[in-house]
Amino acid sequence: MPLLIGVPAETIPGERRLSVMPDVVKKYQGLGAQVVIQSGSGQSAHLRDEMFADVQFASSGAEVCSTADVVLCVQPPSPELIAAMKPGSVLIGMLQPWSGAERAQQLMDKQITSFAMELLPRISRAQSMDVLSSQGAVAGYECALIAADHSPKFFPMLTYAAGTIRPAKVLVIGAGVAGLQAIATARRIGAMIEAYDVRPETREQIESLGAKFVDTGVTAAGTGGYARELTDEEKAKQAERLAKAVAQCDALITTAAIPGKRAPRIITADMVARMKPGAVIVDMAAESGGNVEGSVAGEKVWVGDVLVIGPTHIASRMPVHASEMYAKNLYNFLSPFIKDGALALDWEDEVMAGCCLTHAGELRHAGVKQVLGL
Amino acid sequence: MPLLIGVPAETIPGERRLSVMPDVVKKYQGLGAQVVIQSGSGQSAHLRDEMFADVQFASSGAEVCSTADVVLCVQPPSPELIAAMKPGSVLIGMLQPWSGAERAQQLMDKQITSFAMELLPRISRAQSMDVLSSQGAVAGYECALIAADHSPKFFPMLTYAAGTIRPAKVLVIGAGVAGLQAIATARRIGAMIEAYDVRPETREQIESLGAKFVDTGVTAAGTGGYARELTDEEKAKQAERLAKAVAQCDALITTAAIPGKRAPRIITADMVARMKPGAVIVDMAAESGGNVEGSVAGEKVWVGDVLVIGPTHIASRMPVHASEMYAKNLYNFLSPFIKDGALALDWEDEVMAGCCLTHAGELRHAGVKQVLGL
Amino acid sequence: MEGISALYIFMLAAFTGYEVISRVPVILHTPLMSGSNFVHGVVLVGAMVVLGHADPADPAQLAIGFVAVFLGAANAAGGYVVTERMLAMFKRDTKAGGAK
Amino acid sequence: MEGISALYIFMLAAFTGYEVISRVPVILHTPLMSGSNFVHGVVLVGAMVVLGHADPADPAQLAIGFVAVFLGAANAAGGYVVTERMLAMFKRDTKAGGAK
Amino acid sequence: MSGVIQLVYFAVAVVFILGLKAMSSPVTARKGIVWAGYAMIAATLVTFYTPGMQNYGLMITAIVLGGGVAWWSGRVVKMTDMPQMVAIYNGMGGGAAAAIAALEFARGGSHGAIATTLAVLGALIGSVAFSGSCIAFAKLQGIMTKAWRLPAQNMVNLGLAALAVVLGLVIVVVETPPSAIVIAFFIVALALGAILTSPIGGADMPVVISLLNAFTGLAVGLEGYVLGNPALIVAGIVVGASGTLLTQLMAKAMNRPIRNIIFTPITGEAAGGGEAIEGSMKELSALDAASVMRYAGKVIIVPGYGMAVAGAQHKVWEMAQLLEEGGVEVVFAIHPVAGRMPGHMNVLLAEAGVPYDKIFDLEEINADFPQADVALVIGANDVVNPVARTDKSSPIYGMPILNVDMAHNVIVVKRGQGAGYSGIENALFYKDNCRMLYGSAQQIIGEVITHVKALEV
Amino acid sequence: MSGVIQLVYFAVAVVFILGLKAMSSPVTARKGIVWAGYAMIAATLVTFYTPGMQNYGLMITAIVLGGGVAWWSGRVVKMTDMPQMVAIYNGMGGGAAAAIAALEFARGGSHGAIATTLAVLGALIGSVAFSGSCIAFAKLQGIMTKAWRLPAQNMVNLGLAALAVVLGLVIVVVETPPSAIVIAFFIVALALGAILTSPIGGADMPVVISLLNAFTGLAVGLEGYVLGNPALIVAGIVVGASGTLLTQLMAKAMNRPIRNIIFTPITGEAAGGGEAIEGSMKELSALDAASVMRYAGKVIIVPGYGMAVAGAQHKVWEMAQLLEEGGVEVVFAIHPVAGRMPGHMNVLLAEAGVPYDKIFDLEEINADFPQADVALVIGANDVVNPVARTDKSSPIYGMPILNVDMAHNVIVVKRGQGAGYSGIENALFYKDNCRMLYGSAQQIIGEVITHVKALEV
Ligand SMILES: NC(=O)c1ccc[n+]([C@@H]2O[C@H](COP(=O)([O-])OP(=O)(O)OC[C@H]3O[C@@H](n4cnc5c(N)ncnc54)[C@H](OP(=O)(O)O)[C@@H]3O)[C@@H](O)[C@H]2O)c1
Ligand SMILES: NC(=O)c1ccc[n+]([C@@H]2O[C@H](COP(=O)([O-])OP(=O)(O)OC[C@H]3O[C@@H](n4cnc5c(N)ncnc54)[C@H](OP(=O)(O)O)[C@@H]3O)[C@@H](O)[C@H]2O)c1
Ligand SMILES: NC(=O)c1ccc[n+]([C@@H]2O[C@H](COP(=O)([O-])OP(=O)(O)OC[C@H]3O[C@@H](n4cnc5c(N)ncnc54)[C@H](O)[C@@H]3O)[C@@H](O)[C@H]2O)c1
Ligand SMILES: NC(=O)c1ccc[n+]([C@@H]2O[C@H](COP(=O)([O-])OP(=O)(O)OC[C@H]3O[C@@H](n4cnc5c(N)ncnc54)[C@H](O)[C@@H]3O)[C@@H](O)[C@H]2O)c1
Repeated sequence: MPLLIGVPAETIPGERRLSVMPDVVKKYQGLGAQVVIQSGSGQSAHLRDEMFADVQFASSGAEVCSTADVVLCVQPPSPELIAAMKPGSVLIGMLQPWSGAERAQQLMDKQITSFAMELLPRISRAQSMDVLSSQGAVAGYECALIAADHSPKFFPMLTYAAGTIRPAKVLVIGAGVAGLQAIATARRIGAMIEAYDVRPETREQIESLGAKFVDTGVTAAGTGGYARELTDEEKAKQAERLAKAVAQCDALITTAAIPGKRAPRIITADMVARMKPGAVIVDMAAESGGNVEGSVAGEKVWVGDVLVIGPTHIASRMPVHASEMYAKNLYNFLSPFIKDGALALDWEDEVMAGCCLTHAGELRHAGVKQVLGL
Repeated sequence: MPLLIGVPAETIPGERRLSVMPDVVKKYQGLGAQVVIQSGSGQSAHLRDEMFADVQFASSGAEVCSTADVVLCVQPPSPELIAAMKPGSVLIGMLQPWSGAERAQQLMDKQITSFAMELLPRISRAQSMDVLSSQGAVAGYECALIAADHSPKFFPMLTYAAGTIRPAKVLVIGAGVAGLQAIATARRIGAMIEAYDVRPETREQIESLGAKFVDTGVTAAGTGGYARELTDEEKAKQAERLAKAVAQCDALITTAAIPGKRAPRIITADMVARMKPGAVIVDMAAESGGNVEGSVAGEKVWVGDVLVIGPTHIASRMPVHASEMYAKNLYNFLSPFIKDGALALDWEDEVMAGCCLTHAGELRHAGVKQVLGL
Repeated sequence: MEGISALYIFMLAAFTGYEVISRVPVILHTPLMSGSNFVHGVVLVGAMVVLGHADPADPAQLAIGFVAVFLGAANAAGGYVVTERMLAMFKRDTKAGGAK
Repeated sequence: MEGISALYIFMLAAFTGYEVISRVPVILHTPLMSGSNFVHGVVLVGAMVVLGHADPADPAQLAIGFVAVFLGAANAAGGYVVTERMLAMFKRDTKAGGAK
Repeated sequence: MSGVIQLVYFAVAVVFILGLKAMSSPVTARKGIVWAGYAMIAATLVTFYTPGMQNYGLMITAIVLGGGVAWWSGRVVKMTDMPQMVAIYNGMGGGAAAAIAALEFARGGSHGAIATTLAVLGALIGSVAFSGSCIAFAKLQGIMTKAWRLPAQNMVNLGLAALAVVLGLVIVVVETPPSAIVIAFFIVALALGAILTSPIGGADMPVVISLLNAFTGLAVGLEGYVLGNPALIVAGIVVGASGTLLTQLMAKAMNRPIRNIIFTPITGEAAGGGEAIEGSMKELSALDAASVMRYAGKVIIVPGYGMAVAGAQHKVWEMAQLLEEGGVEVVFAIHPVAGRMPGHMNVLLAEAGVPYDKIFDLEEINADFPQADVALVIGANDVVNPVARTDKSSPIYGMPILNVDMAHNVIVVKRGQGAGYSGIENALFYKDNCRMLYGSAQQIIGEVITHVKALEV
Repeated sequence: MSGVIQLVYFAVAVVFILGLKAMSSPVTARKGIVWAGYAMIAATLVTFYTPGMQNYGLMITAIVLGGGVAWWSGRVVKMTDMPQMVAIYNGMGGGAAAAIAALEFARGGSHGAIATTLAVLGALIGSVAFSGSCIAFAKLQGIMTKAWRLPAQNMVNLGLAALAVVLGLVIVVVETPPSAIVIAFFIVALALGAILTSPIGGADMPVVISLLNAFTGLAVGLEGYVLGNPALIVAGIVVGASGTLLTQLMAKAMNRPIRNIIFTPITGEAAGGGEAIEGSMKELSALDAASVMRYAGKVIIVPGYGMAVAGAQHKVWEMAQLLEEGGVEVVFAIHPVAGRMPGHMNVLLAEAGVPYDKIFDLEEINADFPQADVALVIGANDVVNPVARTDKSSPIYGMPILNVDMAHNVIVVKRGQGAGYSGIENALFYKDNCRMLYGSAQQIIGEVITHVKALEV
């Protein structure tokens, strides 16, 4: 019997992505696998069931999970769905490994082999599987649009019959994948961009997009492309230099996150208070604690005359392309291990091994184990 | 006693603009006029009372209107406010002349000299007073952002680690001031633009912004830069050629309006039905009847898998700069007639005379008179 | 001078003259014209030689010779001064502006 | 030939040679070298003249003269063929590519 | 001639060539004239040592007088009067060459047919250069204000030329020609030069002077042969050749085929070509535009709808950067209603990557135009039309405009005679300080770029 | 010599000059060689009519033999063997010049000191060119595989040169020098040429051949003086001068000062400069890059992070447009992870205005590289590193790369030896078909643009 790949509908409200796309399904089928999809699950990403060819449809997520050998998801499945999964089956998705002790326990109990895509080692070969990068790109683009859309001002310079409007100043904090994309997008629209990141190599990257680097003199290069947490002293110094840039900008986009940790609090209430009336803040890190004091995940709050937006499920604002990217990432991850329609995991493979969360009843990832205390 | 210019708060919900800005107030004062502002009226445009220097504050709109010699507004004031105005005083703003028989009657009855900025003759000298142009520019920019923000796809081309996303196709119908601005903005973000207008001279203008002109073979050049209405036959031909372009696009922005008339119905329900799933329509003309069948002013409706947005008060989405532009337009219109702090209207002036709606109990504008049947 | 040598010299001088200035910006047209005007002021040398060999007893010869030298000297001196003044404008700090 | 004329001819020929090729793209370096190699094949003319005037009775002279003409002719003929073949690549339809 | 003198002459010839080469690049031009100056002094000095020379007193007097007068007049003359000075000095060179031939004829002494032929040719050309230059001088100096033209101009020219040739032949053929013939020959030659030049209008004068300059060079070269002086040959012929090329280049830069200039009279509309051009649109070439801007201190670029139509924004910005690298200050001035929508120019300049701090609006920049060396108007029309300031009846009256006409030089890039949005004539284009650079903006600015680059060493 | 022959020679000289001029532009180059060819035939034919000539049989035999062999060998040889053919034909020209001098010496007949001095000089230079060219031929042809070097190379060279001068002086001074002296002189001269050339490595050969070519020209010019033939003088000296300039240009283009090439032996690291270079990075100049691309059929541009750092996107697109105007097909290939964020290159190319239909991603374009004449890599590194295909231990192993190494020519623009993001060496740079174009992308592409423009007529 060939490998059966299952795709349940996403259950978390606001999540509009899907973990497969019609052409990716075709590719799985090309490898000899079969696919079962929960009927209607693609609707939020503008995919109708009839777009998927030669696919089995299941009426519920539980039905998908109970039959599939490999379950693909975007967000972690609900406990009920995990409960429905076959023991020994495989679960792949953004499983939020750093914040789900109960979920991890359940996965171990059910002997499920789970791969959390967030844990993917950031080596060159794995870039085509890197969901953080692909979804970060979407998020950065969206955040720039959100900022432009909510700003009471034009982003670009505009000379009109009765005068000239100077371009808006946009400050981007954190120049990872998402931050760089936000810089590029806001600059395209016409704003003048300043950007800041603790990793010194980002200076060149920021400038390569035509933006200005805010030099605060604080450095926090970590390992593997991730940033390390800053000391209090460093934070103070950073804050002081940043405060000036913040006070001058018309829109502020923060994207600084540290995987597995609470997002650093970079913008204090005091800094927000000193911003121009009508300024807009988009805090991309709102979900993981927020880079901005006072930001609320999923809400737009007025702090004085400053609008603080804490968008959630940002990539879901662009479900078609976000799903396309995500589905291809998963395919690139999974496909090397499908041989003749059967699953053949290779535990020697550094990428696969690196993002394994649970296997055979064990929590495999040392870092997560430590954080979750399991 | 010097001329008193009054600024009541806007009363229509969703309207966030103001008809003066602090520096414009200063200029009026420089001409010897005094200004009275309804307290708190600038709040929606992020203006606090204390930003206006040497200004009288009134607690209500009625108070403003009952004392001012000249009342500046954005949208037409409510009947109550008009009622509060001094007989013989002057009212300037976007008075929606084509659709307000009662309002016009009230203005005549109160012997108010009213100027509807929409009626401004489009001659070179008057460009700096042209509120349709300035607010149209804001609207065009905003509509492009709305489309980008609501599209489930990237606008720009994007090559990422697992593939390439082709740029979105955006179709802009109507290449007046707003349409051109929408083209420019969407193109900046990275979309591929096609655009269409009945006036043949727009072809060059569209191409000058790097977009492609959709050639349908129908022409409707009117007088004074405005478009004329099309015959049914022409409409059919236009529709047929357009339908193809519509079916291919990812986002559609319609900006075709004919002043004083219902907006032409350019996009039929059938054309919408043939659009791609996930396509977005922004119908800027929704308020005046809609270029798109099924668009509802002020709402986002799903027509099949197509999102049809009928934004209203579009310029109010960017209240700071929209107000700045509007306030300067009004100033450029009014200031030539303020001599030594007194009002000296010059009925010889073609611009002033041209946009006068009512004066001395009469409806002065021939076109409006005919349309309203007064 | 042997005829054929002269022919070669003529030909090569023409090539040289042509090639040497083949790429000259418009702004230098006038100065360069003036400069080459100066260069043919070397006719002075020829004039000196003929005057030097004129018959001191023949006033006509002396007069023609005198005119020749006078004109040649004027060509050389005037050509130099004018060219030098034009080119002085090309010092980078002074604004040139009026090219034409 | 008069010495001073020769001097002038040398000088002007040098100028001409220098100026005539002062802007040559790298892709033409080799063909141009080859072309000028052909041009000095005109030495054949000189060789013919000396052989023509060699003493028919002196085999040494004849031998040297023969060698001179042989070499000169080879220079001219070979230089032409090679240059022509190189430059044939510059016909616009054929891909040049290998400029090195 | 002694060997040392010969060698000095040789060195002089070399330095002249190097000097001319140097003078054809703005960077080295000044060095070039100075070198040539030293060479000239050396040549003059060694000539005193020519064996068998006499008449030193007269010679020195002539040099001091001729040189002194020319030096002094060259020093005091106004910069704007330079062209006529070049003309007159050039004429003197031609005269000198003619006089040399005259003296050789007077001295008798056979040179052989070839030499005499060349002497006669040199005399003819030198004489034409002399009288022609005098006329050119008179015209430019304002002494001769009217273009003066004979009824059957071209017949007269032809007749005179034929006569000169016949007389010249007589001089060559007859062993010792009677002085009457010689004198007649010179008179005819001088008349020819004068009559050829008189009908030519002031605007074409620079080209004509350049041509006469080449003539003088040729005459000097020919007389050099007669005198057996290779330095004269080389200097003369080099000038003759380079002068001919230069004449062509100048004519091309002014868009006036040489033929048209010299034979305009034949077409019948001769008189005052120069005067007629006044008050009309004046064209300039891309090379000219490049030179003017490259040596300017400040350039203000005014983009308009035409730049948008041409999609020339990238090229324009590239040109601006090139100029800035050369030390020129370049800024952009955006008129409030340039283009066809608010912010039209902003969008395009942003697309090209022009930094915001180089972009100024009307209020910020209008006061700067009088300080600008060049205002470069690219496809803008209505927004720089001074009529808006002056003509109440104009549809654009009252619209504020960019005061480009106050810049020292105005260069307007457009494709042809097309009007702007408002459809009216533009008074700017007829102003004295305004030149038209015709072509689609994208392509013509590309050419300007090429020339700006060529102006770098 | 009769007048007609003289005039034909004169015309030949003129055509040679025009031919060389034509050959210095790609557009007219072919015409140039054809003209020169006709001129050569004309010169040869008229020479038969030189008064007082004998030995026609021998002469025609020599011409047919020499010309035939050379013609045939030139026709059949492979394109890649062209350089050595140029060398050998050039050597023959030098040999001919030397032989002319030898025959003049043999015939006795005094020419005067100057002429004899020049004859000796020509003989020396011609002999050096002859033997030097033979060595160059042997090396390039693979006959002489090892760079061959004497222990005290420079002392030997100096000694031989001094000896040649002394022997030459004897020939000049002594009325009829003994043939032993003459023979010794030639032997020493030939030896000098051989020994000077032997230590030079294969990579420097083109420059050396060019230098020897200039030598031959000079020798021919000098012998022309001896024979009183101005056509030889002019052709020889023109080639001598242009050859010298060309040698400088070539050396510059290869970044090898001439001094280093010829005197490398002195520094002690002589042998096989060429061989050592193999497998190392090879540089090329902007002019070279421009030529290669301008005459290519298809160019694929691969931008990387370096283009972003340099902000060179506008220049790159300008260059691409220029090439397209010249008929070259230009497309852009974007690697999935080029730059530092998804879509990094897209943003920049869009900013520069590159139309979307010219941009291809890895999957679309990888199959096209073998058909591309040039792959131009601009500041990309990891994404074109073939190691990713081959070396399992590499950190980038398994990443798909753009197969630029399969293009006919690869040109890599980067500033220096900087590694990419992954910090590893790039095997591409050492490939045979790869050349490095060093410089910051913005500036160096600007230079390429200038050269591409100069390549247009
Ligand atoms: N900004 C706005 O919101 C707005 C809106 C509507 C109307 N307007 C009006 O538009 C006008 C704008 O003025 P403007 O000075 O920008 O433009 P303009 O007055 O319309 O002049 C444009 C000029 O560009 C030239 N041109 C066209 N294509 C060209 C090309 N490819 N290359 C070079 N030149 C080209 C045309 O001359 P050739 O044909 O000879 O080349 C024309 O004279 C004003 O009258 C304004 O009132 C403005
Ligand atoms: N796309 C993504 O999302 C992403 C994200 C993170 C990391 N990465 C990684 O980034 C790398 C991208 O590869 P790549 O080929 O684009 O870049 P790269 O491998 O980083 O190489 C860039 C090259 O550009 C040269 N350079 C730098 N500045 C330059 C300048 N001003 N002018 C000319 N050259 C310059 C450098 O050499 P010199 O110093 O010698 O000039 C360097 O070798 C990949 O390894 C990828 O895995 C990509
Ligand atoms: N090896 C690969 O091929 C590969 C693949 C993907 C990403 N990466 C690298 O990893 C980097 C980070 O990726 P990410 O986007 O997932 O980053 P992230 O989401 O971990 O962090 C976002 C950014 O915020 C910054 N940041 C953290 N704390 C901050 C603080 N206190 N103040 C300011 N900035 C702070 C970080 O430096 C980082 O740039 C990327 O820029 C990229 O270079 C490498
Ligand atoms: N004289 C001036 O200086 C001046 C000032 C402002 C505007 N204008 C001109 O007036 C023009 C129109 O201005 P606007 O933006 O206020 O226009 P508008 O709001 O009246 O109309 C919007 C656009 O829709 C188009 N349109 C109408 N019916 C259509 C149909 N059935 N199908 C497709 N398109 C249709 C119109 O042609 C117009 O371009 C501008 O483009 C400008 O050129 C001139």
